[in-house]
Amino acid sequence: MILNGITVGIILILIGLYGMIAKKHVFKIIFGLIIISTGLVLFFVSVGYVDTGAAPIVSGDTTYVDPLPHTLMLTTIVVEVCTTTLALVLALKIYEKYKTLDISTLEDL
Amino acid sequence: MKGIIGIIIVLILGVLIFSSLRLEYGNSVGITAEMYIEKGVSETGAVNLVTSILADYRVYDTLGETIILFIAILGVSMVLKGDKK
Amino acid sequence: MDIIFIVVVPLFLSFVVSLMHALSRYKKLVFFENFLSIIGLLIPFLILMSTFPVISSGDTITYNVGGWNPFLGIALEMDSLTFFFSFISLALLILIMVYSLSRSAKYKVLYLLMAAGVQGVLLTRDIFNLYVFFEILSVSTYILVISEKKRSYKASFKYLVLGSIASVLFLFGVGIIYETTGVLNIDIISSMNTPQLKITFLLFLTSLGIKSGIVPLHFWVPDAHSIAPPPVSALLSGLVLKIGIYSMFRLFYTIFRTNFFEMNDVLMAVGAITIIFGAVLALVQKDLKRMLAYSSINQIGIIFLAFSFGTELGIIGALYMILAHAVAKTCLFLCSGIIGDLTIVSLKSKPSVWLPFFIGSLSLIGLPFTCGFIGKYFVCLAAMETSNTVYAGIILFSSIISAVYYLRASCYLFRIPKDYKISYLMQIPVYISSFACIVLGVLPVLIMDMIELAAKTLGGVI
Amino acid sequence: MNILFAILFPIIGALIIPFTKRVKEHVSIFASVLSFLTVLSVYPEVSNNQTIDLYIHMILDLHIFVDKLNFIIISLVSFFHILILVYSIKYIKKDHLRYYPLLLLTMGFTLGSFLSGDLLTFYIFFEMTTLFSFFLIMHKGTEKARRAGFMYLIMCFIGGALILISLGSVYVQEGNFEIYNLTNGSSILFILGCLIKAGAFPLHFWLPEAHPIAPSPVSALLSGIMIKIGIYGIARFFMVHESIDWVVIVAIFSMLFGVILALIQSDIKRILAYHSISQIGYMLLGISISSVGIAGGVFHMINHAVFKSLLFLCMGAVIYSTGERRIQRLGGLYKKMPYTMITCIIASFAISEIPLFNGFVSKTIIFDSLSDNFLKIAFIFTCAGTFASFYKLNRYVFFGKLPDNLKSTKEAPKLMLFSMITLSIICVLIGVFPNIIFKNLYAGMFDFWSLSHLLEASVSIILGALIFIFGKKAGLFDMKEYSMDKIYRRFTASAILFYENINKIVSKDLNIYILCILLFFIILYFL
Repeated sequence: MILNGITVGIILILIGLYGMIAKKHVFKIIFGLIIISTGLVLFFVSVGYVDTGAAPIVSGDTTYVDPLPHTLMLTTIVVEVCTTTLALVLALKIYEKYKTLDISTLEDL
Repeated sequence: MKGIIGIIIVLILGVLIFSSLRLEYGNSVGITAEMYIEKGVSETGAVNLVTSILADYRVYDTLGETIILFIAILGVSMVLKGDKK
Repeated sequence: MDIIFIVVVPLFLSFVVSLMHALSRYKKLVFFENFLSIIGLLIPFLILMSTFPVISSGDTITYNVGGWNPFLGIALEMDSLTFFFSFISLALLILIMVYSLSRSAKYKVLYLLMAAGVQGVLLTRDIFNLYVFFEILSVSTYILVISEKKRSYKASFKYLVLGSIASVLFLFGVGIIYETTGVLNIDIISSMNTPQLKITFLLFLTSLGIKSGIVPLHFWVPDAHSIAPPPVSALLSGLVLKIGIYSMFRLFYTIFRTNFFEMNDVLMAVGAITIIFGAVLALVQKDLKRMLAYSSINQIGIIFLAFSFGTELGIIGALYMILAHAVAKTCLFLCSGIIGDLTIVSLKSKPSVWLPFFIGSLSLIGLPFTCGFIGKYFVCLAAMETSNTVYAGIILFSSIISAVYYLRASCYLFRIPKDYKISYLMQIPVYISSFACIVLGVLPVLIMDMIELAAKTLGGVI
Repeated sequence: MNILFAILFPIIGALIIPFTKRVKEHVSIFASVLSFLTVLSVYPEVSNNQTIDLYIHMILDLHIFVDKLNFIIISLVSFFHILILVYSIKYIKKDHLRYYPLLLLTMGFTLGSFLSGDLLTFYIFFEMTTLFSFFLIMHKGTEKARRAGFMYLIMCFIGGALILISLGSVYVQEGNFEIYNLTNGSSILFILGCLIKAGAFPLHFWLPEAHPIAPSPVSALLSGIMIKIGIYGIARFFMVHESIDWVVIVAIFSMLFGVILALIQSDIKRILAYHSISQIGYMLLGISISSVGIAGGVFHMINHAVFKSLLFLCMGAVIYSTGERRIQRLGGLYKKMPYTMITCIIASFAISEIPLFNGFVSKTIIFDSLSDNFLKIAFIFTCAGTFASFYKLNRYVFFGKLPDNLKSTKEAPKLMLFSMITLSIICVLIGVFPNIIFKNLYAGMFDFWSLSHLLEASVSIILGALIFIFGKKAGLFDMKEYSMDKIYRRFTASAILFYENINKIVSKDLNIYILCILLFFIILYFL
């Protein structure tokens, strides 16, 4: 199966990057960032995936998926939320000061 | 214009990443994970390994995470309200 | 005391300061706020100094958080490289904190958190933890960059977006490393001796390159430096850029050793481009702080070049350059804060600032008897030792250009002896840093042992 | 006493001056006198061919070294600084807080560069002299002064960079900084660096801009002493190396080029500046030929320091009293400024090789060591040109008709005259008793007053007179001022345009930045 979690994650990252290159609106750039982070989370979680692995709650003698990426992603999600919030707040402030969110009209951004 | 360039760049990047990474999906877990599964319950007492890692093995990361949250809150208040003395 | 307190003390005191600020509705507690902010940096400094005997004998101090095995938990380690960086960063943080005591409580809280982030990055030996502390550092600087100016929001936003891209690339690299090795501890990965994929190396290079302002990735540097409040600019240039370089030292000489030495030539070329670009653009700038920012890019180029030679002499040069640049640039940015927000051509100054400004510029030009010269000299020697004399020429050429722009600025500063009232708290750090420029230039012996030890730790190729 | 204090006293003096009130001149003169005495105090040690070596251990070890040769030089250098400080008391009217510390720092570092015992020390002091003399050149603070200053700074720093590269390659190969370890490639860089500092022909163009624009005492220092640092470096090089042909060619070109351009100048200080280039040619010629030649070259270097400083001080006195610096607007000053005239004529005699003045003795040594006929002809021709141009200078400044606006001119102040007269006495003294100095430079004896030398001198004087008469007829002396300034200005203008465009290209939007980051990634992947 080619379309597994890892590939989809990487494709999401690429889509996010495309958005950041091609889109001129500040919000769309922020969305690009969010998509990248989502792809990254997916990528990470898939890295720890094991076929037929159960959730890492020890309850018998079966195979489990790797618990570490899950934990790391919890941290990453919080970090991502924080940066997104800050980015949005800054966008708000930029809009307040310049009355536009188009980076081609916002000089030097 | 930017769209076309963007697509080209992203496609090149995709080819690069996919051609150089040979990531195997769904295979066995790494060394660290095996150790966690082996020792996790006995060492920390938590059945849920994610919990045991989050709140015990790598609690330092979690501390960092909460601090970032704190910084973000502080930052939002600073940006929105202004930096009053 | 354990080395983890270097990180924890500023964290804890930042919370205390914010609590006191919350209480200040009832009673003004500014003195205690100031006191705690200084103490929050002084205690880590003392703890750091208490490890000096162990470090100077060539040993390292390891601390496993929670007592877990480094495979499972997070390991902190203090070796001579960390000590060197930690020493510079704490000293600078204290100096700049003294300079900015008159600022608001929120600023101090963020400042302390950022200090904790810096120390966390320096101490940790876990790649994911490195990411987390990098985020603490970056997120707090994104906010610190904001000043009263309208443009600061744009600068901060730009910094935030580019910084987030850097973090994402970093994390992607961490993911690939974890996929291939299954471990997150740097020392364990490097002891496994598996050469990493080129793409992983490039992910880390790009990410850390953005953080440290190497040329095609430098875009946030001039804006953030020139618009931030002067103490924050000093921090950005003196410290935050260097933390990127530190992580390169940490990762490229261990995990990515093979990749790094394969790509040596390319990295040198990148460094050379950075040098020339920074120097040329600094020459054009009319705004003093923008000029200083481009000069930082120039200096980072020299450091990056020196460090990509990969020889021991190169590392010594790079470390000395880092020290010199941190001290001198801090001095200049703090001076620019005192001078005020003026373009170069209309600088009005007080006699009390031109001398430190002048000394700082001499150091950045790399003239003898200042610490910049020692760095430049070692870097040039390293270039010639690896028979890359062209790069030595480029460095010297850039130092001539920087002589032109710095002395042009100093010439304007030489005149107009006008007296203003500046608080001593702002003047003292300026004088101390400029004094340090000269002391480290005349007596490099003071710090040379530590630098040589650090260079040995990394183990450059001879 | 420790020779290091010769360097340290002026520097300490410079550090004290900002804290003093209204006695800045006294402190600086006191510091320079102390430094001079320190230099003299080592004479017993060096007098019997011993050398003093002093190592200062930092990470970069400094090596201070005194032998007979540089003892002579540094004693004169420190003495000149005293005279120039005395002269400055009246001449410099404002910005004392800046002028005196800078002059003292320049003094200290100049002494250091003459005292240096290896390449690294030489380089370190070389750079420091450049830096501080740069500020002295810009003392007036006009736009023109600033341009000249930056031209000087850039050129001398390029010279310093060349020296640094050459010493680095010595260090990488040999592990020390000794001058005899310079190999072929690195010695070219070293000599080029020194030539830039000395202002020899193809690299001279900063000199006629920078020297005249500085205040006259500073011009005297720059022409008299500062450019000699380069010559000193080359002299030390040739003492331990074979001679190099292209240096002789450079020397000949500087001699002829300098003198021809000096002939057509009309600014009195520019004339002197071009003569510095030509005289540098003599020194190079002497140094690069033989061991007697080296002694002659170094001797000439000392003599040139004396008479060129004296000339600059005289012209400084003229400018001080009249405020004019074009020869067309001067004239007939012999009645108004007799002492200045006498000293100036003595200096002119010295520079144009009249027997019994110090220029003659050193030039004869150089002339005597020449073997090639072509070189001899060029030498005589240059002497003739020198004579002609100084004939012209004195003729236009001190004789002829006194312009109306200069009727109220007064003689220069006594303190200034003191320095000038002292220097002219030295001129005559060395001219009459050359062995005072020459015996310290060269072990053998030399016959200064042989018939052939006198003949050579008289030939060049007659030729010089002919050149003057011919030149005056042909109207050579009224030509417009030749200057590099315009080219430099045009260059800077185009550079600024280029930079502005760069600035435009650099600032773009966020999409482009991210694109750049990804491109960096991709390009590096394929490299």
